[in-house]
Amino acid sequence: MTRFLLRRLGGALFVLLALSVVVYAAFYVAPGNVAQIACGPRCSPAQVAQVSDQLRLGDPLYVQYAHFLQGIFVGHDYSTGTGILHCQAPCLGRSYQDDQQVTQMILTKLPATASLAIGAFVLWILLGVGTGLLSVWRRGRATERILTGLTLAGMATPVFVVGLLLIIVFCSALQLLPFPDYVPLTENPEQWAWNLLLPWVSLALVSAAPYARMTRSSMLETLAEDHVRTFRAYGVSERGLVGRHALRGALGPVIALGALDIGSMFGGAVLTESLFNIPGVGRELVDAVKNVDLPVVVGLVLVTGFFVVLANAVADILQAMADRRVVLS
Amino acid sequence: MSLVEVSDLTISFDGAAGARAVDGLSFTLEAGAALGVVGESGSGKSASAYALLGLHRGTGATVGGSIRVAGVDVQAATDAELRALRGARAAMVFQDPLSSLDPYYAVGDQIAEVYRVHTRASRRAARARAVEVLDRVGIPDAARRSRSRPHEFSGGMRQRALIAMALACEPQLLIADEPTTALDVTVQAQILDLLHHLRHETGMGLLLVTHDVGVAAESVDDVLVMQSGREVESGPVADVLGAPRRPYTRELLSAVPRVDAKRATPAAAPDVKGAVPVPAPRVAGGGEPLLEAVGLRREFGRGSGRVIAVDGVSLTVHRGETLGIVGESGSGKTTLGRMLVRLLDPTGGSLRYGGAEIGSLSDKALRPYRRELQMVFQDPVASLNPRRSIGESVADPLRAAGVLDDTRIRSRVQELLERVGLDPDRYDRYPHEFSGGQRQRVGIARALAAGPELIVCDEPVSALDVTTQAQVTALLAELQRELGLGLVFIAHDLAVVRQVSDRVAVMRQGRIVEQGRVDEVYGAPQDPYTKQLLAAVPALDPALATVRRAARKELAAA
Amino acid sequence: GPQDSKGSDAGSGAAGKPAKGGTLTVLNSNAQEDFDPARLYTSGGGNVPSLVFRTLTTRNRENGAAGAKVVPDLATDLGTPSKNATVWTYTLKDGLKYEDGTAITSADIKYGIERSFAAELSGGAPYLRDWLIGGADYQGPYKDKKGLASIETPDAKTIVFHLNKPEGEFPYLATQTQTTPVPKAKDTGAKYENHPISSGPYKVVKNEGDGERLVLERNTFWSAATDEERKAYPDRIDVRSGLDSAVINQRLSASRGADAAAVTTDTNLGPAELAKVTGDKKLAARVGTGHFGYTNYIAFNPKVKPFDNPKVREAISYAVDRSSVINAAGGSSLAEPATTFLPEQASFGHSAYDAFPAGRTGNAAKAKELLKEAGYAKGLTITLTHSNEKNFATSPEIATAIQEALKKAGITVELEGLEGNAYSDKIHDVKSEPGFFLTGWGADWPSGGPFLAPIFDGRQIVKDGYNFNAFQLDDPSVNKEVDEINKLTDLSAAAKRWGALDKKIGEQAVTVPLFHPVYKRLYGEAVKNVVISDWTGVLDISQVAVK
Amino acid sequence: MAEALLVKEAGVAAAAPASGASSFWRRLRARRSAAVAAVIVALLVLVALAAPLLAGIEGQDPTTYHANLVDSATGGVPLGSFGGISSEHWLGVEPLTGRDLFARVVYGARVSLGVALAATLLQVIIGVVVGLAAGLGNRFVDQALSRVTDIVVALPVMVIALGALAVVPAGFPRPVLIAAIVGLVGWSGISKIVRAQTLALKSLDHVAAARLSGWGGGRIARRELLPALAAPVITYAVLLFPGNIVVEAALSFLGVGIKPPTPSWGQMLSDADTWYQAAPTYLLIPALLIFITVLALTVLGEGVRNALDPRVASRLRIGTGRKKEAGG
Ligand SMILES: Nc1ncnc2c1ncn2[C@@H]1O[C@H](COP(=O)(O)OP(=O)(O)OP(=O)(O)O)[C@@H](O)[C@H]1O
Ligand SMILES: Nc1ncnc2c1ncn2[C@@H]1O[C@H](COP(=O)(O)OP(=O)(O)OP(=O)(O)O)[C@@H](O)[C@H]1O
Ligand SMILES: [Mg+2]
Ligand SMILES: [Mg+2]
Repeated sequence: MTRFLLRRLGGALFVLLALSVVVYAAFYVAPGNVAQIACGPRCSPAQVAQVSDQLRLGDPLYVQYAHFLQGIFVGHDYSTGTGILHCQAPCLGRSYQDDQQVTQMILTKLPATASLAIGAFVLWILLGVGTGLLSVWRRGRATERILTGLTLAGMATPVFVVGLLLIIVFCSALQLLPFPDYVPLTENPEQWAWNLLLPWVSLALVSAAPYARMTRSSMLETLAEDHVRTFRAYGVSERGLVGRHALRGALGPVIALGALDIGSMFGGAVLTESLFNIPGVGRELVDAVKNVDLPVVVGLVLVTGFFVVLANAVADILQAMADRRVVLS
Repeated sequence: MSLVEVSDLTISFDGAAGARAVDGLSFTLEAGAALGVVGESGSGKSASAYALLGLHRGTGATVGGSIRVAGVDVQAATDAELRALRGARAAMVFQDPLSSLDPYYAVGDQIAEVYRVHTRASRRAARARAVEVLDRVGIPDAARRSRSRPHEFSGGMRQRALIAMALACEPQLLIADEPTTALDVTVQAQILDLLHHLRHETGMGLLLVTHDVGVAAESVDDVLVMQSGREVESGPVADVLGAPRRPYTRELLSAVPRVDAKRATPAAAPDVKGAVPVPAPRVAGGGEPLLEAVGLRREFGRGSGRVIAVDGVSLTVHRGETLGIVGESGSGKTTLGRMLVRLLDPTGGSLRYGGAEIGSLSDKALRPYRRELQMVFQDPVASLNPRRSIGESVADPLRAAGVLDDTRIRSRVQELLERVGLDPDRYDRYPHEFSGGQRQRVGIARALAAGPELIVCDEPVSALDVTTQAQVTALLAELQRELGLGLVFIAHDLAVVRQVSDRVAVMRQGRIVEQGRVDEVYGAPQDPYTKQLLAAVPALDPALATVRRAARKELAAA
Repeated sequence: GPQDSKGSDAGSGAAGKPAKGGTLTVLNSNAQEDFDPARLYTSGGGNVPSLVFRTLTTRNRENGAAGAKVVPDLATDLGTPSKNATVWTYTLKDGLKYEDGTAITSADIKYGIERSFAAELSGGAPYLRDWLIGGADYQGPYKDKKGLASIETPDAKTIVFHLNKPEGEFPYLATQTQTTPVPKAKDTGAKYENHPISSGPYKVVKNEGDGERLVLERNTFWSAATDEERKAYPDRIDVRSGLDSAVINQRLSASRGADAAAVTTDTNLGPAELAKVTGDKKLAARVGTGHFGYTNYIAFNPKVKPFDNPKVREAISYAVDRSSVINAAGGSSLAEPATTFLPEQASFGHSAYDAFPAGRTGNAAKAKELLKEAGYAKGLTITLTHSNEKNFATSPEIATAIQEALKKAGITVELEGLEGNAYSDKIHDVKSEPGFFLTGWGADWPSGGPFLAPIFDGRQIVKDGYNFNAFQLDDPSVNKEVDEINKLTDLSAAAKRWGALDKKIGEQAVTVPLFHPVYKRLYGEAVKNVVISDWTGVLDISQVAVK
Repeated sequence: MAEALLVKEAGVAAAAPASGASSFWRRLRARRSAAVAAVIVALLVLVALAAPLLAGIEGQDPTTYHANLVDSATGGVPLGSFGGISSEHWLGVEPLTGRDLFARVVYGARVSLGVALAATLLQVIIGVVVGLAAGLGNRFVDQALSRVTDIVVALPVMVIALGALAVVPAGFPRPVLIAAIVGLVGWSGISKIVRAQTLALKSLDHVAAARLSGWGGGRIARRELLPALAAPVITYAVLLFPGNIVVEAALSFLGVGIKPPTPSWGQMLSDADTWYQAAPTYLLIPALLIFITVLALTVLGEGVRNALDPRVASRLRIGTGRKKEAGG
């Protein structure tokens, strides 16, 4: 276990470094005159040059990258004009566009994204697995067909359509819920949940289908296995067979897929975040990409990468715990 | 009223029109009595047993006739009535102990779950009951082991756990479907003794389904012989086995290998194509050495989870010779076999083949040797790709060799199929369309297609009924004689090994405890473990079985 | 036309006299990421900053055309020009205070302007740099402690600007937030925007998420007596941004709870939403309509063939189908056809003309004729560059509308759609500038000068930076006329001449004006005193009351 | 939906012997629902191929503006009921522009189906290759590939798309570019599934037998592993497909999408998002088409997956344990 964790940690460092290199490379080929964007469209060439100097954009790529690495391990000093500001290690740099430290920025954006991701994840797993379970339990009946159709419909509808419809129905027409507006958990847990309800539901509706289908197919496989026959022969009811024995077997693939999804969810669900006004990582990332704001992009991608690795490692541990035959490697 | 009354039972799987798997079967079983159902593979034994609990319901199988079990009309009962019967009044022990338990839950929890279905006991009480029955079937340290999951149990323990589950609700009827097929003789003997003991202690009725006549002889009062879904003969076990009236029964009995019989003839089964005469007696170790293993070793896992599966094994296989390997489940037989053909990398020791050291060659470097070292796998189901026709599978080594063109390959494969006793026209059929014995022959044909020098046969007959077993062993012997192959024959059945081997090695916990010429080892075993193994072999004679059982009891008590 | 801006719905809102008190909620898409007066671009820095920052002069907060006038703010008047309008002198009003009660001095205004030259605080309009003597080389007070000599503060109330050329429109420039006083002692450089010191009626009490959530409360040291423009009815302004535009419009139309007292300062009704709103009388009454001086047009680059040929440019001008362009831009309620480069408002000096009358749906016959003359009788294939941003201005719908119209005239248009940055970099660099592309221009203040000069003045061609004179027109007569008009301090006289200049340039077919956008915005039920000037075209939140 | 049918029919199908390919088709045809789905998919493909013909029959084309068919004053709502459905415009017209929706839909099928198909194929190919290599390779290869998968999961599509935009020459065909981008960033799910399955499969004896035959790794992967991987891969690929249709639309937002005026379903859908109230048919039509495509593919996928497995034909359906057969 310790060995496994250590190796995963090493793997994570590799992933993060590789990610930052890829983003640096993509950044340098992508269009967008950074200094001009930072300075404003009507800045004079002289001013643009000054801004470029200040952002050290003139240095060769590898120098900039080394500078970035140095920031992570040692920190950086920045001029704010009136004084010098120290950005402490691990310093992911400072936004090109305004004077925010990336580390700080990420820390403020992360809770919102985490709230959205985790809540939606729980809900869509419940919805997906529940639907899969129900369709297996009622297999061959109308219920199964209806459920299959519904999950596919969810999958075929873009999240912004689902989200907007939910807002119109629940906030405008029925007035059952407030218009979503992010409230931090630490501020007011009840409001937090209340405001996140619709985004959670929207994401769950569009993301549940793969889980439903996977749950269903692995449950059907499990139901064909011999041990299910054992319990049937001992008078265990159909509900018990499906809910206890078949379901447990379906967890493996659900965990694997779930790890993939929750990890990338930490990269932010852009459309959902902007539709429901959740000040999260995704929206920030889109803005940063649009503004060619490299430090912010790298910072956010690294955070995502970290969570992807983390989620996968947790999934591996969970799978090994759920199925002792699986050995961590 | 009897405990079980079955009359005119018919079962067909392909709709009412299809061929009947079971056809007009009738029998009764009284409380406290034991009925053995024997017959070749596919004769409808399991299908009949399932029908007693209504397990065909919802599968599309058609079940006809009347079935009464413990007062319940199984055919007419509602789903709820059936659930009340299952487990509580009539319990079933399934054939394969590994796949019959849920891998995800602790054994104790699974037993407790079944108990709670029928008794509404509290969780706690149910757990206590689970520990109690596990203890009863002889699981040591039952309270602790009840928290283990099935894969942490050995095969014998799993089988006992299944029996414990059956006992949890104190059923009036126990249906045991091939409860010992996968087990080595010592564990088999333990289980049969346990069933015998329980029957006498609780007055439970026992329906024992098996293809092993020896097992039936040991454990039941009456026996029913089946063939192709019909009854061939039935009656008290001593009568049927002692003086069989029907030719089929006689044939069945004659095919049973005897551990006390010297290796004289390869049990020439009458229906083997081109049945062979007695092979010329050979001097063991007379041929030139083909494969030589010295201090072969294999470990799995690391740290605390480390298992030493094979621990310093040295052996030699000569050209034209059969080396038998016996040993209990988990003793490292398969691991050793796989290392001999280099499907596994040895962790230590050396392996010489025809003068070359092949123990540490890379996959690429091994390729020239691949076709000369072949293996027939233990599980005929898993060893054939279900998605490819059997002809294609057999053709693989020929194609890999790349010498023959497509038509020549096809005709060569058909030749091989014929050689192993299969209809060559079934080239394009898929594995699931073959019976277990036939699949095993396909595996042999594939091994032969490669033109090997040595074949490792890993339990090639343990899943087969005696008649098929005899066919397969005869076939191997014949091929060996003709082609001068070296054979390694792995089995847990001592009688079969004796029948086919020139020399035998007895394995235990990764080591070879005894090795020598067959007659010497069987006639005068040196190692106590070998002695124990030989004592556990079931006898065909019920009277002898009783004596032996008593002897084993004494041995255990001592 | 201009008369529309005096439309019946402007100046409406909920019934009853406006009163002090309550909280005004502002629902916006974009966060107030820049909240430093040095970095803001538009006059007063836009709606919200104008509540916090007072400037030397400001816009007249009235409906329609009257709102396009410039009026004094911190200064007592619009400034006293020297004879040739190269020196401008301002005197501050009495009793001006910051939010901490300290007095506002002319030195603070000078310091505020100087800061805007620092590279750390870039983003403002280029005029101070271009006009002030020494402005081009000045690097801001952090690097250059001596300060900018061309700004003098002989005493705490007086500030004098020395310009390198006559600029009659200096009072307009003085509306920009660079003339907001910044106390040097409180300057924290790049961090100043987190809490800029207020000189206006409200001060910042909360600024979270880089301007995403702002709360403004009354600045008790602000005196209404010194400020005729800002009404400051609500006690509190709550700005929530980062919202999806569809959600903003949903919230405003539902007008539930706090949203009843809500407005938006940056989100228009889209065409789909407009369709719904028009069908509902109650909602329609809560729509404010405004006209901001803006023109969407097709730009030509004569360095690329065949756009060097005036006949080709004229043919295209004739072929354009303005009605389908307007439909693509959201329909006749959201866009008005443009045949002049200057917006149709008197303050810009607009004089109506249509140099290449194409009718409503284009004149394909005339276009073909011209093409024949140009030697393209068999038709012609050209590439139209546009952006992919969904903005109903330079977006694909407009481009395809033009593509369709030109097809009728035998011109095959291939589209080159670019992502925002790529588009912007490409069209603004003289080295990469395409021959034929969609773009637009808006007024920095409602006058012809900043509308025409950057686009058509040959001396404003930028070779190694962002260039806006797409045609790279360097016509001495045009340049001379620009200089002449700039000398005028009589703004209405200047306006007339800007209009004439526009017509003169328009006849050369250097652009094809397409349309002027119209702003339609919803506001909440409780919102009173809605004022929409032609300067900004949007509801002025300094006038709004919610009680 | 129709899988219930599939499962049901599995037990009924005849088990006559036949050679590989022909028995596959026989098994596929034996399932009515799969056959219906196949017909629908074929129809969709046909519609895409015959787009000019179909639009021609209607007498419209996908790019012509009809300013007279929309109400300019109210934001460009189509005139007439149901989004302007009429004998000339079978599905009505697009708001704002008045372009014919039927023509746009049939032309849109080309892009959407083509790009999504190509992207899905690419995802499947990369995913399977990486997954197989990780599953079959030694610990080092496995670790390296698993980490690469992590990197791909964490890569923002936007950054990659923008990078691609800069590197790829302007003349490069857009559908290929889109399919490439989507394919290159979206294979991680498949590779994970394939790796897990490969690890399980490679311990099976028939793979060992193939090694003894003297085959190399590539051949073993192709013959012994790939067929068994088909089931999970097909299931997952069908799930990826609709996502890819929508991603194509999202990429056009970055300028990497299909160039207008060429329509695509995904773009129609994302353009239509605000029109749900003013012109509901505009939103419904592409949404419905995507849904039908997904449904048909799902059912067909299930059919293919079962037909690929010769055992299903004769394997009995999993019991329900119930006395009464489920109706319908
Ligand atoms: N689910 C099924 N579908 C189709 N045929 C079946 C099924 N189960 C059993 N059969 C067929 O019914 C016959 C009887 O099978 P059964 O399992 O009862 O045999 P058995 O006597 O128990 O054999 P074994 O010793 O191999 O267990 C066989 O021919 C078998 O092929
Ligand atoms: N891949 C593996 N990983 C870990 N342990 C293994 C592995 N394969 C075998 N073992 C262990 O090695 C030991 C020997 O196993 P092996 O399969 O060789 O036994 P066997 O003698 O063939 O038993 P059986 O009669 O049940 O087939 C067992 O304890 C088993 O658990
Ligand atoms: Mg059986
Ligand atoms: Mg073994």
